[in-house]
Order: sequence, then structure tokens, then C-alpha cells
Amino acid sequence: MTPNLHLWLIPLLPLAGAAINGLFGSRFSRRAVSSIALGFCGAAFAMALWVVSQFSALSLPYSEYFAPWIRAGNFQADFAFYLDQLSLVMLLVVTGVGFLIHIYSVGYMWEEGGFYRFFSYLNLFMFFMLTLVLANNYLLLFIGWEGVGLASYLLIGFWFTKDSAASAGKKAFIVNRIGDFGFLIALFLLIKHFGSLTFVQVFHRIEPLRPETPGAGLLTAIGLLLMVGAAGKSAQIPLYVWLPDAMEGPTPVSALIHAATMVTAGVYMVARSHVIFDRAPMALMVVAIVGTLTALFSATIGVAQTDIKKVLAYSTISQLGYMFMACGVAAYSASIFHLMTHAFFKGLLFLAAGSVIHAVGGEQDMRKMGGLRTKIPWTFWTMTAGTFAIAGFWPFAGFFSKDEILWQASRVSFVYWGIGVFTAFLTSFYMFRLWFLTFFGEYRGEAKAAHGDSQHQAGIHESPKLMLAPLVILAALSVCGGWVGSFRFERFLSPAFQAGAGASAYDVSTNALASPNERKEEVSSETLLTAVALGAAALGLYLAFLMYYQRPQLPDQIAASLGGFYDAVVHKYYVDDLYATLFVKPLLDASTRILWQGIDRDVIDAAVDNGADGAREISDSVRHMQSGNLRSYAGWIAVGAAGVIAYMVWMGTR
Amino acid sequence: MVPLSYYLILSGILFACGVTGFLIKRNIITIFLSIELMLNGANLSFVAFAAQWHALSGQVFVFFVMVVAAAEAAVGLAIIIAVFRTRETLNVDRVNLLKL
Amino acid sequence: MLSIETFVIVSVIKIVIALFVLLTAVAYTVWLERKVVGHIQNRWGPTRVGPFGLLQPLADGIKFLFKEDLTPPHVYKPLYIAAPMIALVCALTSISVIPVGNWVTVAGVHTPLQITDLNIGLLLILGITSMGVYGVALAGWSSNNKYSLLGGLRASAQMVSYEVSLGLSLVGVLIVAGSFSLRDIVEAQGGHFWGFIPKWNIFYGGQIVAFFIYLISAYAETNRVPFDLPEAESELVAGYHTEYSAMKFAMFFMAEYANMITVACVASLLFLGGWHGPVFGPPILQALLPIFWFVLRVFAFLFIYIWVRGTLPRFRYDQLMAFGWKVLLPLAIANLVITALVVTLRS
Amino acid sequence: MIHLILFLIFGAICVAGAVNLLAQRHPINSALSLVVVMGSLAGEYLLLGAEFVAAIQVIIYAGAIMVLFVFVIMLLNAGAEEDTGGSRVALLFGVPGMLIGTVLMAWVLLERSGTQAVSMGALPGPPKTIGWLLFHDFLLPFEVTSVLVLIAIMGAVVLASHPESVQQRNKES
Repeated sequence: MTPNLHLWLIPLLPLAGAAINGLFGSRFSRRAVSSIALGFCGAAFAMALWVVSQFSALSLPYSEYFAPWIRAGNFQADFAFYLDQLSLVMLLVVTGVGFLIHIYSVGYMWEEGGFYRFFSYLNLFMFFMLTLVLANNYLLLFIGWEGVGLASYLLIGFWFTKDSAASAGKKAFIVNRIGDFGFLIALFLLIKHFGSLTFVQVFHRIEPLRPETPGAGLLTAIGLLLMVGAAGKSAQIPLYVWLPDAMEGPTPVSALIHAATMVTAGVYMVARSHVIFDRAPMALMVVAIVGTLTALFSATIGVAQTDIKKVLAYSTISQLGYMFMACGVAAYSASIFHLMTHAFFKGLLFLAAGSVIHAVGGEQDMRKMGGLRTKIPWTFWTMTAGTFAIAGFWPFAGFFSKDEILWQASRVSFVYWGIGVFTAFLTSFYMFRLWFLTFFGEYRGEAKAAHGDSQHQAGIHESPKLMLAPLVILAALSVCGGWVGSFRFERFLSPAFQAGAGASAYDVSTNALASPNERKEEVSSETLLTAVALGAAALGLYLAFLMYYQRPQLPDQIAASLGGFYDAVVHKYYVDDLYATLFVKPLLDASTRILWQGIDRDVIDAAVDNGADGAREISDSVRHMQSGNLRSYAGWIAVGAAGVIAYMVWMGTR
Repeated sequence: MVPLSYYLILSGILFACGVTGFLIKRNIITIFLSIELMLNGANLSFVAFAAQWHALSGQVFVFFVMVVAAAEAAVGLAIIIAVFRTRETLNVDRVNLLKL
Repeated sequence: MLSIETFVIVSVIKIVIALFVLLTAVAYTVWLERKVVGHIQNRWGPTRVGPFGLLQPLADGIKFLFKEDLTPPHVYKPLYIAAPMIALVCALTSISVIPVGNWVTVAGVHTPLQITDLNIGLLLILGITSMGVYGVALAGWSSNNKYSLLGGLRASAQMVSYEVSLGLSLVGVLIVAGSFSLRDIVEAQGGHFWGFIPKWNIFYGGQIVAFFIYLISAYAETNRVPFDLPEAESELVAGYHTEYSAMKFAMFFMAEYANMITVACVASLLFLGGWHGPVFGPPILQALLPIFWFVLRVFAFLFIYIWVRGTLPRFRYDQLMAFGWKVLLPLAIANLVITALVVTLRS
Repeated sequence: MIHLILFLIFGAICVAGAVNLLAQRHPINSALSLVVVMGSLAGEYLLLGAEFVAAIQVIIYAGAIMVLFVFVIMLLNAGAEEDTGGSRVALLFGVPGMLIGTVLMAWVLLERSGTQAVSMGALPGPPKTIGWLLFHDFLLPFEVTSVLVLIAIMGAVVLASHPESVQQRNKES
């Protein structure tokens, strides 16, 4: 007995909002635009909550057929939705955080031009993200995948008159294309070998296969290609370069798309495809390695960044790395757990950062902030909650999820664990660095230029209540979000990951769940590992306190002593420049030489020009037919008619 | 009993005469008359085919051809009058500005 | 059915009789006109040749025959000669479908008093009448005379214009009768409304309007006063037949009067009930009385023709055209629409 | 037999008229030749049974349209055709093309058409049936043609009216 959930309403509500605002919004008042956007988004959230209330009555996985889409031979891809525990968590995260950020955006964007456009895009994003989450086949998921890419592009380039924003949008789009390419090839392989893209069918057909333990095979290839797609969308090495640039977009966008939801789509997709990865240990290992490296790599870059949003962006990449690391050790539920808590605290951090930026009038450089603690207390306290959560202090949300990931990683390899702990230390360090630089010490902003102009001091103000309310809610979630406990969370998600996990490569999670006794034996070692991780976080806090609160001159000394390495970190390891020389410049040169000068000018243009010249020359000779003499024209007609008659007679008598 | 193809050939001959008139005549009115001759040839084939298929639609079509011919004659003759008024000639070889 | 030989013999006899009667009638219509117009103008008309001048037409005919046939030097000869023939032939041909009475049996041959009964008889009359325009037009053009040319132009334009109203005025009658055959039309008019009003078309619905439209158009078609502009002597000398003399002129003259008689016959048949009338007496009288009633109607119509000629002045040419297109044609169309409505509602 | 004889007589008149149309140098002769063609065509129609078409052919075509032609010829006082250089194309290409087309058509009609022979008055076209077809099956074309004729009338009036007189009338009003 399964009630009809009308899942299709959930994505379509934001689409309706996007359509109304996009088509007619320019004539509406700001109040009307925001109430439409909030109304439809809130309705989607309410729908999601209602789905939760009905959840116990469902026989999972629940799927809902909406309309036929592509049917060719045996292949079939429909507009159909799929709901299981995994989708439900994602659904709640997307609609809940999305709704909060919508509320926040009303306050944040109130003064901006293109208000209706912003909310139309935001609702559009919600539509695609929900489609992605609820899709019951890879193709519909891909539609959502591309759709969120589009929304992301539109929103990064929201201030499209600003050159950097426009190019950042293009960069995000193009880098994502590389990932999508891999994703698409993976889809083609799936169609070729399994004849379907529907999750249920594909997994059903893969289940009987053996893990490709010695060496690599088809599933490994598919897994790697899927990982390429995930790396593009979720900003993993080597395709992470777009995410920091994406900070050109409005801050709520950074919070919603580039921290809380869209970038986790890759994690979701890998978790969703766990059946494939379970049977492709090579691919899984690649996922783990990429995740671990990304976590470390971007954390080191984050240490040296001065732009408050850039720090958060690298932090996001780093946390995503954690999630992939978890996926890579087959701890999918840990990964999704971290995804959820990360959505809370990273959304919170971005929103709080937005509030800070709002307060200081658009300044993003942390070196020009400081001492804001007393001036914007609400922002400060919520940000504090977020900072402690991401640093992994007990009892904040980040602690539970990160701890789970590290523990799961340690069961596979202590290398992952070691790097993870070190990254946790770095995370703690740069987050508290941000915290101290922003909220403690003396204000170093405009005051320097204006010599303590009290007017500017007074200009620093707390954000409106509309912006603070989401902050408070998210702060509460950041604090409490982890108390649900990784164990319970894992048990909740287990049906989704148990399905078809029969022959896992690592047999870790299965064993753990299969025999709780065994797990108890490991509790002692887990406690030890937890203590180490907590220590790393505390060390990060202490170092940050030392360097950025007590002795502010220390960082420069250290930087000087590190020399070239510090330069490299500040310049993000020169990855952008490397890409520019390796890919962008050759591509530009090739386009210029071959495509533009070679093909476009010498072939296409030449064809058109020569065609025109030829036509004119032929016309020059033929125009003498146009004698102006009526009877000549009649003569031509007679000849033509004779030709037609002859042709018809010939055709008819043949 | 007469084979219907005789009627059709007669209509073809009339049509051919019309075409020839169009080709060799210089007087614009005569050319117009040639057009009417062609229309008449076509009409005969309409009536003949109507007899062939036992469908009166063929005869009805003749009326439409006649009406169109009447309209054409009215406008055409008006044009001829206008041309004659401005160019003082009815010779189509002298009305050849529309070239190159 | 008659055998083919009988058919040919009967037809030839009928044609000869019809032609003889028609030509005689033409001659005596001329006499009648001169007499009537003379009396209208308070003079005697022809009196010298025979009693009451009854032999005057004979004398005129002899004069035409023996006059020198003059051909002016710069005429376009083929057409100059052909034109009066076209006019006369067209005028005489149309009598062939006009029935003058019921079927009779003479010497064992049962035949209608009509040369031939076509089921498109009325259309034939219209067609032949419209061909008659060529005679006038070509006469005017081939004479190489500006008065003739103007007369011919006027005649052709006027006849083409009034043919439209003429045809449309007849359509009402055709709707009522449901046939093109003149005999059918006449037979549809037998009997009486309410026992005493004869069931003539002129009394049926709005056909009296149609009758007057027909009357006026017929005057114009036959180039008679008050629409005799093609031969308006005060403007064009003698119009299209200025250059004609002797027998060629006589042909035009005869064509004009033959046309008048045709028009009168058509009016009698279509509007005035044809040969219907009280029939009594011995069989021979019963056979001849319908002819008498028919001739009586034709005579009356011709008398009105002459009467009008004697009393009305001539129109101006633009008045003629404006009247034809702007008054008569809309009136004819309105009559047509109303008749169609009445017939549809009644059926 | 009588059908064939009548057909041949009318056909001969038709062709003679058509050829005469081409041979005559003066437009009025050509026009009258065309009238003859039309008259004998009406005869052909009668042979095929199309009595109404024949009558209308005479009344409309010969009696109205051709009168209009004759009228215009008289009005413009068109003289005999003058000899001008003319068009080599029309003679070199057009006439042979026309001949080829005609011969081909005749060959197809004689050899390949598969038409049957018809008796005299094969398909009677009484006015009633024709009218029924016109006002039921062909109502739309009929109405469209009436609009066409109306437009043609207006076009003819505009084209043929003297430009000066129109200007004067505009000035007066």
C-alpha cells in the first residue's frame, strides 16, 4: 500500500516559480518577486516534509512514472522519479537549505538590479537540482546535472557586466564540460552493455557480476568515467579550478550552489552508482586517492588565501575531497552524512561571510577586516558555530561526520587517515585564521584610509533579520546536525546501499553492519583515532590563535622563511597558469591558426565569396537573356514547356 | 462515334496556334487574343475530359476559366489602354524597357 | 418521333413560313410605326401607296432593291460588306426558337408551332442577340468614318452594358419557371390565380419590376428611342450606318425591326403568358386562337415601342451608361435576390 | 458518322479561324477570327453534350469578352501590325519548342491515351446540374472567383481612367 506521492510536483513547483519570475518578473515589484520565489520554493520544501511524513508508509524504493520520454527499441528512458533513503536525504538537504538560502537572498539581494532574474535563476536551479536528485535513470539525472550547470553558469555570471564574473561563469561551464564528457561516455557504455539507464535495471543487471579484483575491466572504465564527471561537478583534482573563480557570483549562490548542493551532486552520483564502484576496486581506489589529494591540496591553498570567500571555496573543495575519500573507501553513508552536515555548516559559513561582506560594504579581503565581533554579534556567534563545526570540535556536526570518515578511512589504509588528520589540522587552522582575522583585533579596513572616520565605523552594521534568521537556523543545525549519530544515519541509509552491495570490494561497511559485535571491539581504537583528530583540530586552533591574535607579525616571518613554497601556495600552486599554458593557449593558437584563419577564412569565407563572384559572373553572361522583349520570354517558356512535356512523356512511356 | 483523342488533339492544335501567335505576333492585342485562344483550347480539353470521365466538374471548370478570362481581359485591356496612352504604340517590340 | 426525312421537310416548311411571316411583319411594323408616329405627331403618315398606304412597305422594298449599291472608297471592304449580313442573320436566327402556339397536327404530322424547341432556347436568343453587336460595331469601324466609328463604339458599349441587366431581369422568370425552354416557360404560365387573374409571370411576385427592367434594356439593346444614340442623327448624322445605302442599309433596317419583333415575342412569352387566352369555337378556331392571342401581345408590345418613340426625347450618352449601371443593374440584382427568396420560401 | 462529320466541319472551322488569327496582320481580323473559333468551339461543345457551356461560350466569350476586344481595337484605332526586328529567340527556340511539345502531345494522345470513343451528346450538361455543382460542390471557388472579378473591375477602372481626370476630381472634392 503505497500512497501516490506526486513527486513530480516537487521539481515542478520551483520551475513554475522560475517561469513566472523569468517571464513576467520584470514588471513585478520586488516584494511580489520574492514572495513568488519563496512561495514556490517553500512549497517544494513543504512537499518534501510531507514526503518524510509519509515515508514510513512507503515500500522502498518508491518510483513514480510520470511521462514517456525516449523509447527506442528496448531502450527506455522516461520522466520517472525514484525515491529511496538516499534521495530523501538529498531532497531534504536541497529543499531545506535551498529554502533558507532563498530567504537569506531576499535580504542580501534587495538592493541589487536584476532582482527577478536572480530569483528566477535560483528557482530554476532548484528545479534542476531536484530533478537530479529524484531522477530514476541516468539520463534524467544527466538533465538535472546539465541544468544545474546552466543555473550555476547563469548565477556565477549574474553580474555579467563585470568581466571577471562573465569569464568565471564561462570557466565553470567549460571545465564542467570536460567532466560531462566523461559522464556521457560512461552513460554510452552503460547503454551499450546493459541496455538501460534506469537505476533499478542497470543495478539489477550488474549485480550478478564479479568484482574486477585482478586488473580492470568494463565496470572500472565506467566507474572512472563517472568519476571524471563527478570530479568536474564536485570540483576535484584536476577539475577543481572553476570553483574558486565561481565566487564571483553573489554570496547566496556560493552558499547554495557552490557549497551546499550542486557541488555535492558528484558525491551523490558516486554514492548512487555504488553498485558499479563496489565491483571496480581500481576505480574506487582512484576515487579515494583523488579525494584525499584534493582534500590536502586545497586545504594548503586555503591557508594562504586572503579573500574570505576564496578561503571558504578552497575549504569546500577540501571537504568535498573528504566525501570522495569516504566514497573511495566504500563508506558511502559516511560520505552522505558529511555531505549533509557540510551543507549545514558550509551554507552557514558562506551566508555568514556574506553577512560580513554585507556589513563592511562589499569588502572581501580579510586583511582589511578585524574586530567585527562586537559590531555584528549575531553574525559572529553563528559564524563561530560554523567554524567549530567545520574544524571538527565535539559536539558540533562536523565532528561526527568527519570522525566517521577518518575512522572508515583508517580501516582501509592509514595513509588516507594520516592525510585526513593533517587536512583536518589545516582546516582548523585556516578556519580559525579566518575567524580571528575577521572578528578579533583592530579594524583594518576603511579606517586606515579615512583615519578613523567615525562615519565609516558606523557604516558597519548588523544584517537585517531576514538574513539573520537563516543564519540562526543553520547554526542550530550545525551544532545539532551531527547528534543523529553516524551509526543511526548509516542504519537509515543502509537499505539504499545494501541493495546490490552483495559482493563489495572491501567488505568493510557490510561487515560492520553484519556483526555489531565486531564493531564494539574496534571502539577502543576508534576512540584513540578520534582523540588524535580532535587534537589536530585543537592544534590548528592554537596555531591560528598564536599567529593571528597574539603575534600578528609571525605569519610574515614564517612566510618569508618558507620562501618559494609559500609563493607557490599563494599562487595556488600555479595550477591555473599550468592549465593556461598546457591547454588554453595551445587551444587558442590552434583555433586562431587552423579554425579561424585556415577553415573559416580560407574555406568557408572563400566558398561564400567565390560563390558570390561566380554567381555574378554567370549572371553577367546570362543576363542578356533578359532582353526586355516579351516574345523572347515567351520563347523561353515554350522551350521549357516542351522540355517538361518531353520529360513527362518519357517518364510516362518508359 | 468519335474518339475523344480527336477532341484533345483539336484542343492541342488550338493551344499550339495560341502559342505560335504569342511568339510571332507583335501587336499586343493580337498577343492577348492568342492567350484567349490558348484558354479556349484548354476549355475544349476540359469538356472532352468531362465526357471521358462522366464528371460534370470538367464543364464547371470551363466556367471558372471563362470568368478568369473575363477578369483577365478587363484588366489586360485596361493595361493596354494605359500603355498605349503613355507610349503611343501597341508593338511589344517597342515596349522593352524592362531589361538589363 | 419523326423520321429524318419528315423532320427535314417539316423543318424547311416551318423555316420558310417563319421567315416569310417575320419579314412581312418587319415590313408592316415599319408601316405601323410610320402611321402611329404620324398620328401621334398629328399627321397622316403614308397614305399614297395603296389603301391607308398599306403597300408602302412594298414600294420601299423595291426602292432599296433597285437603288445603286454605293461603296465609299476608303472603307475596309470585307467587313463593310459582312457587317449588315451579320446584323440581319443574327436578327433573323433568333426567331427559330420562339414558339407561337401549341402543338398542332397537320397532315398527320404532330409538331409544335416553333421551328425548334431547345432546352436552352432562351440562352440561344441571348447568345445570338449578343452576336448582333458585331454587325453594328463592325459597320461603324469598317466605314472609315468618324461618325460611324463613334456610332459603332456607342452601340457596342451600350449593348454590352444593357445585356447584363436584360439577362438578369430574365433570371427571375427562369427561377419561377425552372427551365430555359421557352415552351416550358409559357406552359408554366397557364391557369389563373384565385380563378380570375391570369397566371402570367408579370403578376407573379416582383416580376413586374423585372418586366420593366426588361422593357428598358430591350429598348437599349435594339438601339431604339430613347436609347438610339448609335444612330443619333442630331449628333452622328446616321451613326453606324451613315455610309450604307441600298440593300445593305435595308439589311440594318430589317435587322432592327426583326430584333424589335424578337424582343416583343420574348416579352410576350416570358412575362405576358405567351399564347394563353380564352379558347373556344370549332377545332380550327381552337388551333388558331392561341396564335391570335400571341400576336395580339406582340402587337401591343410593339405599339408601346412606337408610342415611346413618339413621345420620349433621347438620353445623353453618359446618362444612358449611368442609368444602365447604377440604376438598372442594382434593381435587377435586387429583383433577382427577392425572387429567389420568394421561390425558396414558397417551396 | 454524322458526329464525325460535324466534328470535322466544326474542327476545320476552328483550325481555319486559328490559323487566320495568325495570318491576319490587322488585329480586328484576328479578333473576328477568334470569334469564329469560339463559335465553332461552341458547336464542338454541343457535340459533346455540353449545351450550357456552349451557350455561355457564345454569350460570355464571343458576345462580351470579344466585343470588349473589338471595342478596344476600335477605341485605340489600332492599325496593321508593323514589321520590327523582333525576337530571334522566339523564332529559333520558341517555335521549335512549341512544335516539339505539340507533336509529343499529339503522339501521346493518339497512341497512348487509351481514351474511348464518345457518341454525340455524350455527357449532357443541363443548366440545373451545372448550377447545383456551382453552388454546392464549388461554392468556395465560385465566391472566390466573384471576388476576383470584383477586383478586376476595380483594377480596370483605375488603370483605364485618365490620370488627369482623376487628379481633377481629387482637386474638386
